[in-house]
Amino acid sequence: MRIEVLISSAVIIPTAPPAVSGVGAIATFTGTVRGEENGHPITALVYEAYQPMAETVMHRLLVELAAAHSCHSVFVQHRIGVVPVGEAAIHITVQARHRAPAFAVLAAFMDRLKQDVPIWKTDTLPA
Amino acid sequence: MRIEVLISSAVIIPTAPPAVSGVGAIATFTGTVRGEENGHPITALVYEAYQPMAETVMHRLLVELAAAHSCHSVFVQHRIGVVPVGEAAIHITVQARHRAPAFAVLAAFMDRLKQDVPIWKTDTLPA
Amino acid sequence: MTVLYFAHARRITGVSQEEIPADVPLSSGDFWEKLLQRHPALAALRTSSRLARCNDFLPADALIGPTDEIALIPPVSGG
Amino acid sequence: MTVLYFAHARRITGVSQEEIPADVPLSSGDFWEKLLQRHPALAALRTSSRLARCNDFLPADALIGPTDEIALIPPVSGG
Repeated sequence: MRIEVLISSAVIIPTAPPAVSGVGAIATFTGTVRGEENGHPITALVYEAYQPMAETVMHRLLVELAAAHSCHSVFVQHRIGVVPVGEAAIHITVQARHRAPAFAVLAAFMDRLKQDVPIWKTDTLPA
Repeated sequence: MRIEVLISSAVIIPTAPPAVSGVGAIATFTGTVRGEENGHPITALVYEAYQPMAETVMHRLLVELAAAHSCHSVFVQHRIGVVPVGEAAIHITVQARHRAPAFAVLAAFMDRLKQDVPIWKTDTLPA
Repeated sequence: MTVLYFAHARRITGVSQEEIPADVPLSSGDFWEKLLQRHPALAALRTSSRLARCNDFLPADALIGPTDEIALIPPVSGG
Repeated sequence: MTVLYFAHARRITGVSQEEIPADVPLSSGDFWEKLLQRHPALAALRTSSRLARCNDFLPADALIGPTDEIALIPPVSGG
């Protein structure tokens, strides 16, 4: 099992994970900044992280989820700082033997991220 | 709503869909050929499609699913002919406002694909 | 009527399509009887396969006209 | 003890971290009392926020030692 977590202010460039023997399913999720927040047009969101804890919590969570669903690897990138509209705030790639566990890890991770990972949208830049 | 379906013997190169206003979630699934089939090592699978019907059925199915789950777009590529181990047989990208409908369409489409779309693994090339 | 064979069905019949003469519309059951007279080994696929016309699966009660193009769809395995 | 403030909590306190003197271990409740004496406006976050130490959320019954580094974690909104 391979878990990688990266929190950075750099633009997220989704890259295909290295091919792993036995993997038949690759599921990804990209969360992008929409042009409005709470009904108001915006040009960007600003994200802040308690970085060491966010990385640790995500890593622990992914180890738990990947083991429970027998996934081969999970790669997570979360951007912080200013993220302009249309750009990715988060990108996740899950590799598994079959699609059902890959989908399960993706959905469960996103749910838990939004409960337990210390990352915040702290501001919006209005349009 | 934008639906695109492509069945081709060309190598699948996943490309990011064009950014669409209001999209906050992009979910993808890639099904790759594993190095074994029914327990025997292989180097490739061979896929065959009843192409006009497969395209029609996929398109109809996606219109139905995208409408039911309010998704903005779905792009599907399915490769036919010889698909070597590690390469993609199918790639799907769903764009939606939020992640739950994107995940729902992805999972439902794959389930229906494996029931109702006239595409077949017709052969395996042994290792 | 024209019949299209795919995948395992094509391997059984040895052809990807053929003409089957018919003067009157046939029920699915009668259509299958004609197929099995020509290709008895298709019996192995009968319960698992579906018929399609105009890019859609045929309802069980559909009649098949003499000039229809019918595809025999064995269990699919895409993705 | 050192306290770290993030997001809305930092906007309320105006600082990202500060030292709070304590001679003995404190319960979470006592710790919050100390925070609220300094920053009464943090009361708005009290029920929704959690405390963390060593990159993990604190159990409700944990004691906070005089040299601990404690992070105040307001409701998260990543992704």
